[in-house]
Amino acid sequence: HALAAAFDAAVADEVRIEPRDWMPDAYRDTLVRQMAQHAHSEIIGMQPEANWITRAPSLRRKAILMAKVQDEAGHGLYLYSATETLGVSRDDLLDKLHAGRQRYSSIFNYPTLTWADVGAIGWLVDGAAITNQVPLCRCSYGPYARAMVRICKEESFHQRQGYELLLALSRGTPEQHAMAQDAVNRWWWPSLMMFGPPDDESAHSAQSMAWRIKRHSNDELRRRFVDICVPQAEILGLTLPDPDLRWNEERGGYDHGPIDWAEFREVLRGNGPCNRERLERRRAAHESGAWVRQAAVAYAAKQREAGRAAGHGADQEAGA
Amino acid sequence: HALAAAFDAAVADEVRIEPRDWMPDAYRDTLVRQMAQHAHSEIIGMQPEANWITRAPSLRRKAILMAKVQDEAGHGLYLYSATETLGVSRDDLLDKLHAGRQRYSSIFNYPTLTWADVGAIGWLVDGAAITNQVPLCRCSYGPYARAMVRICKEESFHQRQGYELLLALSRGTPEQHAMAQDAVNRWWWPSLMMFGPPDDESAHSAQSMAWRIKRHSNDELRRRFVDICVPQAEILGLTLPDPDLRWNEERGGYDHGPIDWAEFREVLRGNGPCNRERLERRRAAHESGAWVRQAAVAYAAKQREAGRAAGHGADQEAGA
Amino acid sequence: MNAALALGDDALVLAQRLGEWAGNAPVLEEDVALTNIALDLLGQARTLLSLTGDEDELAFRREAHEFRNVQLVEQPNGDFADTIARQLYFSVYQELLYGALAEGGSELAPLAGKAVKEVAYHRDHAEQWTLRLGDGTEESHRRMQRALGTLWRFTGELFEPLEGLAVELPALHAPWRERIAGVLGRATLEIPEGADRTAWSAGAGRQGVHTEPFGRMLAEMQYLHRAHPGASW
Amino acid sequence: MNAALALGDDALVLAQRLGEWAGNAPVLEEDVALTNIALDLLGQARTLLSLTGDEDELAFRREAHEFRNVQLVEQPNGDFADTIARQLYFSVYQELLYGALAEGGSELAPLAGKAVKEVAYHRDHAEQWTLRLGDGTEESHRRMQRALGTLWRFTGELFEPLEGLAVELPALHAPWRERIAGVLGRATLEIPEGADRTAWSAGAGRQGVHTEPFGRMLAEMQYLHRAHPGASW
Repeated sequence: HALAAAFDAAVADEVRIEPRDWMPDAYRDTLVRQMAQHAHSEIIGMQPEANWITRAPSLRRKAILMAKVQDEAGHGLYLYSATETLGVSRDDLLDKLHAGRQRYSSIFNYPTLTWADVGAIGWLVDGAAITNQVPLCRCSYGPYARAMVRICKEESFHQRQGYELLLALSRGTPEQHAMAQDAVNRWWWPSLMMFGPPDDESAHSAQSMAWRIKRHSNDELRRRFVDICVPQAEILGLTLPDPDLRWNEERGGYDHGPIDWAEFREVLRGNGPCNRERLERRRAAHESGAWVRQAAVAYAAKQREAGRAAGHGADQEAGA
Repeated sequence: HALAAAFDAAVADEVRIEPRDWMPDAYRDTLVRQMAQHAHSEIIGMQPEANWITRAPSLRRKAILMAKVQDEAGHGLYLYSATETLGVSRDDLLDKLHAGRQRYSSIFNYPTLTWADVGAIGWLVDGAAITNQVPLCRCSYGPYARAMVRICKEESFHQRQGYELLLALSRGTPEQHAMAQDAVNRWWWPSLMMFGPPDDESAHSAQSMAWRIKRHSNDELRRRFVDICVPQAEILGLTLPDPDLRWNEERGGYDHGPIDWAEFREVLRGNGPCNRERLERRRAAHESGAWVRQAAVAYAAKQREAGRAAGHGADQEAGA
Repeated sequence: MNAALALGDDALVLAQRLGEWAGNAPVLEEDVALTNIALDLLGQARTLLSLTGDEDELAFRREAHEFRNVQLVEQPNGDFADTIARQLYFSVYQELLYGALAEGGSELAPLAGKAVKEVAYHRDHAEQWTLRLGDGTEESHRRMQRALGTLWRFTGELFEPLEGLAVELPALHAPWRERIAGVLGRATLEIPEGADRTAWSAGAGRQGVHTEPFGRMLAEMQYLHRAHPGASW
Repeated sequence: MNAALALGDDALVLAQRLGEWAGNAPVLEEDVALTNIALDLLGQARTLLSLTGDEDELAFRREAHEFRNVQLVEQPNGDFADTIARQLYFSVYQELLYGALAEGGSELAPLAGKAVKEVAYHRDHAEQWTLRLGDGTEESHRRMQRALGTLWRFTGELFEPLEGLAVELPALHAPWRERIAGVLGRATLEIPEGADRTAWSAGAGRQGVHTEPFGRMLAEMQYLHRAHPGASW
């Protein structure tokens, strides 16, 4: 195929693919799946953090947290829009999310049990997300790459805020320090799982690399993340809950202990601590908002109708 | 009428009227209105106190409050049963309550804003209720009188517990003392209004007295209540919010200042601080429980059906 | 600065209520919009409270009866119509109030001058949704009309005189009513009848008398701060 | 007395949840019954906690991660079916547990001997309602089946070994399952399939790991007590 060859050549030359360009169906499907999951993760990801907005212990922290959750809603909007350039509507994507036919990031199936979890999400979860997402700013699909540029900028801001929150706790009262350590204990391993299964078990990786959607292997990114976190944890005065974590002189990086992939698979299968709650809450918000969306649609239709009638009247006058 | 004469004579002789006895329609109507209002007051009255069950500041107080709210549900049950002896079902009465066509005591349209309100309700509201209700133990209608005997016993227990709660607060920290004083300030006047309008404006009183449903005038009971409260307030170390309250040597009792009857009428008219919330909450509980009641009815019908079928089968066997 | 405290409490309490919507809005755009409004209000609250003392001491260590906000802003979110009705009543009031304050020379004028633009956006947001809900479907019309009626009795308190404030609040009542009537008229909704205050609501919030839901709201808001006395966050 | 603390926390937390029903039950008889069960549990909790320390210190001054209750009892009330499913799972467990404890000679035997009668009533109450809801209407059947499914993943934790307890909890799992299956069978309901624990729920409550709703429940329960440090009530 000439089209396919041109596409492959463009991708290999790092030319951005745009919505009107020809693309293979499999490329489109992969992008839709990945971008939808990414969008869904932003809106489901609001839940664990919103859980603490009403209880934030200072007004400054409350404002920071509100702004962060608002950014996540905004990221959801960018990403649904970017996905719409591939011909799928936001409503369709939401229906699939609510029906359990599209995924969101498994990390959000873990609960936020204390205020320190807000910090741990910022530091570790946003940190892992950025490590994953920075290469996506050079993704071969233009709208996705551009959305990621905006998102990554804001995410790194969130990551610093989370780190700073944990730092304040770690240097606070013994109870606050313990709260921070407990949060890191609970979020560390799930964060490492965010990079996906080990390279030898990763199904779609090779093709995604060829398409320049993905640019680094799961294990590569995971190691990069660990290398960033270890010195940060030291400054924080918090311990990472991995007795096997040690410097590998030869590789010039840190080796970490074995990841509990059984837990990863369980959570992926719907059996995490909050899978049910997250999806039910999302469905409930959507369903109890149905009458509002219907009202907006009905009102817009009436306005269009009125506009047409007025326009028609004007035409008649002009014609008279 | 011979029946009417016999009824009048019986009442005059302090003979109890029982459900199967003949009684004038107006007597029956008066009783239904009063008993229904009383029953409704018990169940609406659960709301302001239940508001604090989950926040009670010690386990002992939590247990006492739970037991009290449970007693109120129990009183509701007695009183609906007693009213049913007059030929009106509980469902009918509840429908009328929910439709706003029967009243409950206006006092429950005031909010419980602090923990001390739980004490003030016990001391003042239950105290006023008892003053009103003790004479009802000798009411001419038997089932009502007997229900009141049980209720008054429990109410005086609640009243003492409320008093003791306030005493603990009054003798506690300055914040606790202020909380107790604030509660008494807010509940004192509404409690005085519980005895109804002044005698010269009270519509049904004369007839109810003749029927021995009522035995003392509104003002008489109100004065009795004030005379009880003043020395109790002194022991509590709390002030009653009435600058005109003073000992009347001549009468041998306390005179109180003018009551704001405009507020009383406003609250009666539905315009109190919580009228809407109380009724909406009640309706919501009733409506969201509809499917449960339907299930119970359906299950009972199936059981009867099964019982009949089994009985029928047994008959056949016996006949065979 | 009694007035700054009262206006600061209004903004703080409404921000707290709106914060409860995060992640629960009927459309994603409203998650953004409601949080945005909450953030504006929280910013106003922090400026106003800081005029009177330490913002966190004031927000997290006062008891319910020490708060000076009007009862309107503490009312529970209810459904989206209840929230929009509350926003409409309050944002029209706040726009008039900040507009008048900004023109005066009081200590609050600079704050009001900055906030008046935010508040105009809040008012516009509430107006747009009032139109959509009022003139949308039968159900949305019914819900919006009910919500307006439910909250009406908390509107009278907004116009009680407020000590130390450079604006005569009672004088704002008529223009407020006119603007509300205008929006409701365009939205095919009726202005509620009946009392605009209850036996206890007239000016009561400003004197520290609140409603039952407020105590529960504060318990949630203050719990963590109070559970760690003296800690920094 | 780690075991007394764990059992005491179970009873306390479930009493707190049931207390939320007061005034909201579907029929007045259930306002009485649910509060009655809550009171029994609260009584058990007070006895058990007092074996370990001051009951109010333990109830009101611990942080979430210091509570040792199973995650089942902290789950929100949901609708009446959710509450009955939680009651069924828990009361059958508690009846088996207290029955076994009462027969042993441990420190908890006297308490268990007294409580076993209360718990038999709780179990009977839950059973009767399971029958009514399961074999009532189509809607009640659907709701009850859903509730049983939702809570199933919190049942495995009940049978994790508990240090210091004179009863082998894992040994109660089979009789528990048999009794539950019996009731559900009579109620025309299916015993749920799928995992009876999640990635985090297996024994996690006993180690201080709880679920998100628990933090909110504690905030409400402890707020007033914590707002007045050192006060007596």
